[in-house]
Amino acid sequence: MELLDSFIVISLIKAAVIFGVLMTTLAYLQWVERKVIAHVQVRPGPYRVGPHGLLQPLADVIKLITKEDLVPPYVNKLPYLAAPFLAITMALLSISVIPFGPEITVGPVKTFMQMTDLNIGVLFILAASSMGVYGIALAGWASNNKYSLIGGLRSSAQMISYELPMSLAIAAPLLISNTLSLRNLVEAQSGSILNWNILGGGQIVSFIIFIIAAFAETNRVPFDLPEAENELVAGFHTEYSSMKFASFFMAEYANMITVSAMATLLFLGGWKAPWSAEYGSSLVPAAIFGIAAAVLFYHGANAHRKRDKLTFPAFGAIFVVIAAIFLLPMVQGWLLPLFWFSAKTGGILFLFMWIRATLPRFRYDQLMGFTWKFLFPVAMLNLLVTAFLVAWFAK
Amino acid sequence: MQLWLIPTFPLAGFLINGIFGRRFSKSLVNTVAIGSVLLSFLWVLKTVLALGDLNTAHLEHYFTWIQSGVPGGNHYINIGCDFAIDRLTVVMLFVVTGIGSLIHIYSIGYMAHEHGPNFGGYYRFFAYLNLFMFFMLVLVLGASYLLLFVGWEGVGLCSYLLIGFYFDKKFATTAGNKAFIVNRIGDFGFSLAMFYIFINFGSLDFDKVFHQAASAPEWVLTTIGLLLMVGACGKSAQIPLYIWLPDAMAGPTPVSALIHAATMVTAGVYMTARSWVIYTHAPGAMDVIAIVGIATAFMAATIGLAQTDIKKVFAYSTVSQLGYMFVGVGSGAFSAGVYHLMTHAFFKALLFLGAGSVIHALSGEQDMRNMGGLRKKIPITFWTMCCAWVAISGIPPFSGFFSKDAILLAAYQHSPAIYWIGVLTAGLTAFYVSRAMFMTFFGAYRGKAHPHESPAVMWVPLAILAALSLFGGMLFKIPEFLKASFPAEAEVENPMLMYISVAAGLSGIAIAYIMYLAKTGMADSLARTFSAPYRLIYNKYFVDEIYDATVVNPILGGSRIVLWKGIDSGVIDGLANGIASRCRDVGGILRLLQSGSIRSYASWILFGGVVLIVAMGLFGGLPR
Amino acid sequence: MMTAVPISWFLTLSAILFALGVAGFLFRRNIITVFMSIELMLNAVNLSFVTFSYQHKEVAGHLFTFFVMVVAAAEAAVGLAIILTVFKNRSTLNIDDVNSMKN
Amino acid sequence: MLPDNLKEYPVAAAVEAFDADAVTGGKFEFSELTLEILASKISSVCGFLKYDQKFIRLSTVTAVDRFPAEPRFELVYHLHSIDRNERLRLKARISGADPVIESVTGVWRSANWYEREVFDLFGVRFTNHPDLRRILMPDDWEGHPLRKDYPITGTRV
Amino acid sequence: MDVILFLIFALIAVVCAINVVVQTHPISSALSLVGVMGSLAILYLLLGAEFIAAAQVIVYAGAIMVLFVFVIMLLNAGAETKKGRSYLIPGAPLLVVFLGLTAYYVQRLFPANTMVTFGGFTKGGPREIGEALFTTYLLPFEVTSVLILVAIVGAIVLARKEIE
Amino acid sequence: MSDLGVPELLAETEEQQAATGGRRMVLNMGPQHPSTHGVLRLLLELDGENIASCVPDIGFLHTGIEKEFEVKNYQQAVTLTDRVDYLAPLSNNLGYCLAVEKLLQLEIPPQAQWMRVLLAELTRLNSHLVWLGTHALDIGAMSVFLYCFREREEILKIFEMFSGQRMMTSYFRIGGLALEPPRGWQDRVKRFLAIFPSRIDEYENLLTNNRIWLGRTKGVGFISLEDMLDLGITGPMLRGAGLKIDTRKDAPYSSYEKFDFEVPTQTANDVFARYQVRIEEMRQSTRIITQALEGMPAGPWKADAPHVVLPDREKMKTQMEALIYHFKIVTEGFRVPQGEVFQVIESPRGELGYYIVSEGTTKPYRVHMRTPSFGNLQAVPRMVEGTLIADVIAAIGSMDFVLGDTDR
Repeated sequence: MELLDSFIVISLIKAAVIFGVLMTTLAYLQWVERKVIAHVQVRPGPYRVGPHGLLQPLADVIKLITKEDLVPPYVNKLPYLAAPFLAITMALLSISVIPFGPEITVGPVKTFMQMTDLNIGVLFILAASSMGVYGIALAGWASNNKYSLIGGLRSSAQMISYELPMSLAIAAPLLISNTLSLRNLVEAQSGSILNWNILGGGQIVSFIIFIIAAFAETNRVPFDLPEAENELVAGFHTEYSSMKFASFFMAEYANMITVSAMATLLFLGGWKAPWSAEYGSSLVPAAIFGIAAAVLFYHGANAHRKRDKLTFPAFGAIFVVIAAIFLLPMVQGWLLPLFWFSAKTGGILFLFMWIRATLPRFRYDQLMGFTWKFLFPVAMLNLLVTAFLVAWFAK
Repeated sequence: MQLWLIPTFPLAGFLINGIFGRRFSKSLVNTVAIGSVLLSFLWVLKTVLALGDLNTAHLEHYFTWIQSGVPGGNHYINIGCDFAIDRLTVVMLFVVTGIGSLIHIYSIGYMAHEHGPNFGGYYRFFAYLNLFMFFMLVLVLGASYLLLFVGWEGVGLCSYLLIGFYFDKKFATTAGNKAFIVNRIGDFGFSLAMFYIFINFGSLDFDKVFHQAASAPEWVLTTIGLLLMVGACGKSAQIPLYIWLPDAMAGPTPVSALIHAATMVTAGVYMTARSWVIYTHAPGAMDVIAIVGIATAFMAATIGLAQTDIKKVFAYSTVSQLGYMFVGVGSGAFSAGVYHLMTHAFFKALLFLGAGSVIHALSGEQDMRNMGGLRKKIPITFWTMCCAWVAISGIPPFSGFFSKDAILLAAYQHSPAIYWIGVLTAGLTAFYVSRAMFMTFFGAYRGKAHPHESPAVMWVPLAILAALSLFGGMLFKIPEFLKASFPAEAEVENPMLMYISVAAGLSGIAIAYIMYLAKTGMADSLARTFSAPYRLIYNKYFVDEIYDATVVNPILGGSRIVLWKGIDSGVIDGLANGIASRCRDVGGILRLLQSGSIRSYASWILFGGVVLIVAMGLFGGLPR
Repeated sequence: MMTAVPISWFLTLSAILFALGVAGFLFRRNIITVFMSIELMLNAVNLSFVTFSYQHKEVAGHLFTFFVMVVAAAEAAVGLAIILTVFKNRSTLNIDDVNSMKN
Repeated sequence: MLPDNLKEYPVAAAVEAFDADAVTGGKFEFSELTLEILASKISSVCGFLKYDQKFIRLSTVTAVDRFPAEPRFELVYHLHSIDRNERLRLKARISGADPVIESVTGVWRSANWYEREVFDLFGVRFTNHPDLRRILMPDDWEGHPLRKDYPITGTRV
Repeated sequence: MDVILFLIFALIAVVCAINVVVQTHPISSALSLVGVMGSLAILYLLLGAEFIAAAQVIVYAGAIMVLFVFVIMLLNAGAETKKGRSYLIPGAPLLVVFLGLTAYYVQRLFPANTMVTFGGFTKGGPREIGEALFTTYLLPFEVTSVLILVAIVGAIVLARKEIE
Repeated sequence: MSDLGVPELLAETEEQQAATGGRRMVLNMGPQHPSTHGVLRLLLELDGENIASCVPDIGFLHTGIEKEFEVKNYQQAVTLTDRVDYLAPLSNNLGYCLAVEKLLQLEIPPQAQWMRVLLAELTRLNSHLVWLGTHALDIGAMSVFLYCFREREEILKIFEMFSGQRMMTSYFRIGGLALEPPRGWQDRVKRFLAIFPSRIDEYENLLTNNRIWLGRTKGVGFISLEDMLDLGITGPMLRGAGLKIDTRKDAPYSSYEKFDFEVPTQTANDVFARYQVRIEEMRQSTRIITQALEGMPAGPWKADAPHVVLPDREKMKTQMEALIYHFKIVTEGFRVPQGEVFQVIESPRGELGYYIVSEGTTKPYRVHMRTPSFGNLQAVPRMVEGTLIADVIAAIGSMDFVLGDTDR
């Protein structure tokens, strides 16, 4: 019973930590996206609330919470209310099996940096994401609004269609690593960057297919048809406001994080450093923060604005401390994997934002044609070739 | 040793070209097609070098193909996908892949202007050729009759496809159908033979069958041998099933060279040679083969005398030479038959390709009466064809001489009568080939088109084949090489017979020279003098017409009157209609149950389910 | 405290679900609902398969379940296409209105 | 009756030749040609001008209210010939008591909205118009704003 | 623990299944059916059928039912009308008899001593299923794939806009 | 403008509904919709995502400008023209002024004419930039929108420098310009010209070869040239259909004949062709502006017509005569001789015509504006019926209408 207790306690602690971090990340991901897109479009982006708009997410949260929670007449109440809940639940559910790092020891406890390690983790994520479509479809239908309905229809067709190439793309690295557990998947890729599935496994094609399908699954540009504001006003969430709207919003970003983490785990070696520590990969984060600190100090010394004289060196000092922490051997064991995991996931998230700032939107028929006529056959072929090669080398 | 790679290369080529060829450029199609065949050839080379002397067969098992029954049981079938390689196979492999490669290369030039119907002709042609190579290699490599049969049917299919390559032309599709249907008759015999083999020996694997064959009763082996021969006759165009081969010339010339001269048609010879254990224990079957062979050889040679279409001449020549091979295997000289198979592949492929080159040069003209004097205009073609000419005429020391001599020698041992007909046929062969050469290359040009020499991709294969025709017989002494495969053969020497056959060949050439070059009017006057025999052979002994009158029309008429009008309409339809109307009456009553509503059906089903459970509870084994 | 479930409970549950599926089939008029009742029956049967699989410690039952799923997917695709066509031609989803088999 | 000074313009002459009764006047000012057409003949003249004289485009249709003079409304058509790079103005006068004129939508489909606008703002009715509804003002609006007797300040909605 | 889990999810399944039958609007029925499937997936896990549980959610709940919901939304189907005859009179008694008989025989055939415990059967993972599928059941597997292909073609033909 | 209900035109009979399987759905796109660029309302009848029929509904921005003209004197009325097409105000100024000047038979000095050309072309750039940005935004490319507005900002700053106003400049007046061109304007324009061509390349980099952009625009919004002419479409849309028609070339005004520029055309007659035409028009406008800047003649910037044009401030204070003219013009306006004119110019959207009837008073008797947006918009149903919802967005985006210009 003691074991059980400690298991439950540890799980609860982990859940709390992950939930807290995740919610903050979701909020700040929004800020980052606005900043990234703004800079792509040569404008400053959020700037007023806090330094560089850093408190903007907080303001948004307060705004969304305190907004009037409007339920239009004529909606189908139960599904209308259930839809956002469903969407956010399914989005958050899959995060519970995603590992962020290796096994670590915190005080007397040894535990995994993961909520729970399912040996069918990949299937679990697929299952959770396949349920996510209900949230959107129901929202579209229950709103009793034509734009919403079209958005809901579009999204259900789109998500079913893109799930196929996505699953096929996922299957290829699974074949190589010969496991369905995400943790083992990462372990199978340990070593250097050459052991990652994307390079060592030759899965660059699946990676690209996965990313494309992931864009579609998360309804992001150029596949954001269900919420294409220029055609469908706001698609399935036209009639939602306040926290219900925020739920959809958070679900979208949570899904983004999930698929980015999935891509990292499946193809990019998870929390493994791109080269081994003996060649100095453990120094990289410290170096990055160190350089950032140096730049800040320099600009602080040659400040254009008065307040920069203070703020830049202050942030520089913080960075120096962070760099120093990364050099501490006692925390390196869990901090470094976390760094690499976040770096890779962040890179893919940046890709999401970059694409959003750059590409126009597909048309509905083109979108369906793209997956059925191009993506699906290619994914199929890739899987076949991979299976063949795996069988060949296994012999 | 990865034997499976040998046929897989052409298969891959076929798939790539067949699926994507429409979007490929011609050069890409070429690369895929020829590359795959060349790879196959190289792999054969590598395999042979790696396998050493091959005195015993090397067998590879890949997977179980068909399995039925209980192991050890009465009707247990276990047919594997096995490939085997022995010396006989090696010869065939080299012939198929080597000549196949050359003809592929040649086809680039020959088909260069080809669009084919619907502009898909080019890639389609090469895809078919590759598919043919695949099946031919399966045929050769297969280690059981069934696998051989797969290849056998496959090449038949490709032959059909390629004969009907210009499918927008009626005669091409008709010729394709003819080839296919006539071959069915042979395949029927082959199938029966396989059933019979299986019943008697319980297996179709060569080694198992041959192992048991020695101890089998003779009449069984004779039956098997004769049935196999029917199959071989179909494929190798022997009397009475040869009629499809001349028509098969409707396909593009490289096809004629590859399939209908060098490789596919020799499959029957190969199969017979492969089954030598059976035949050596069934002398009666061998006799029949020898007689069929010599009859075919002679008859085809006579028909060849009077043909004017250059490809037809060579087509009948092929039939005739195949007859020779049959004489060889029928006389117990299997190695001689295979020997002739190989040399024939060299010079007949060369003759066809040369003819193709001539046709190409004359922009499609095939009638020899519209040729002549091409010696100066297309010298390379001329000189290469000369090599084939001397080879087929049996002039020593060129390739045809050796193999033909070996056959005739064996025939003499077997029966002198066959020998003498064979010699006469050799003379006729020399005559008609010479005639073709003279009419084509000598004298004055009689045509309208402007001849032009073929490109290098066409004449380089010709040159290689020419070299092989000249020296192939000396270089590759097949009988010695195959000694291990056919231990039962006796060795004979008889220089006298050799001189006679050489003399026959030379005299054939001489007569042709006189008739077609020295005294040009003589041929026509002879034809007029002997108009009845001439008409007979000019019209190919009216064989097609006889078949029409005796077989085709009675079947058609009988089917129409008896089967269709009588049985089908009267008895069967009447029966069916009667039953149907009774059913309707009964159904009328039952229809009351059919409300047309799905849910009522479901209620009935549920009712039935409940009744079933109750019944099982009362009378079945369910516990109370 | 009982920690294990009698296997018959699973089978009984399966029977109940199956009966409910039949009930849906019989008592509902909307083609789509009827169709969904069929799916419910299939699910009930699947549960029995998996239970039997557990009882015999054999994986075969899982495979049957798997095949049922695949067939259900195919059936759903074709069935829904038929429903679409029916609706297009008759603009009704009432199963009793679709009775051209009658007469 | 075409004024004599306009005879030298081929278009004017052609219209005169097509239907002498249709032309009731005309002028040439600011290098712009104006022909006055009998209201009842407007459609046929327009058809002639489009198909025979290559005035393929109808640039605009509008009206001028000459209140209180009578005939009160002048319908103004601006035609454009791309081939000849030439423009032409047609005018037709109709009375204020019963402002009806035949629609030219049969000739140029583009006349549809222009005539609806004239109907909306002037109250001129067009016969044979496929869809004569108000276009700019709300459907239940009373009065026609561009008439001279409509107050400039409008009415309170 | 297992009993509690079983009871909870069996209850959910039954309630949802009843809901499937009694709801008049198809979309409510569909959602209830999803609920049944979800709880069945949990029960599968209890029975050691990991792969089937995942497939249940992915294929059944995630694909087939989405298709249903999609079609319902596409047709904008409303609540059903009370038209045509009711099958309550022949159906309901039959059903009760059916259910009673089945339950009775199940109880008789499977005495209470065969128990299910979580972890009592561990061969239901993807690896085992895959091995069985690609060896013993290869032929049925291939046949089903052909069936799927046929279904795809059929669905496309049926759903085409204009049928010439 | 109709009530927001479904007009009878769409209310089909029972049989028709049954024939389509009752699957048709009426979608009210607008008047408040992100992609209708203001207050256009499209009634779409949908079969799935296909447009079965489309009925545009306008009038939501009707302000009665034509009526207002009749109570303003001629010079005052210039300010009204700004408000018609708020994306190309100077084009409207120009059309109106040219019409009145034609009635007055006023000779405009060369500098004013060239300055008008320069500013009119800047207006064209301004308008096309807004079009490109919003059009790209409709199709989902959001960055282009902001890039375009960055350049538009420069143009607006130039306008502000000239007139003190960013949008409603009213800078062209009857008889010339409102104010003397400011000092240093050349540098400003030069700076703009230096960067602008590379910016056009930048837009093209983002769009022209983008597969998605091509997929969304190629073959979309097709309407045959015959239909276009019949439905009264003008401007870049006609040029996208291969017809080389441009009033600046066909009937040059304000000395356009002295400028060297091409009239770009495309033949594909789809959204992409219109895009290409407008992009090329931007380059050509840049060319014209460069020529105007380099060849700007010296001399007066308003006509020598004391009874029409206000005198200089300085003169007014020193010369009695000027003071009297000033007084008369300001209090009463100037009289315009009786007559009627129809002045056509090439606005960024197409043919812009001012029909002015004068009765010899100081106020116009009737002003009618033949606005391009109104003419073009009639073709919307023809263009979108049978396509997809997303194509409607692309198609109406390619028309580049302004609702102020439509409803007046």
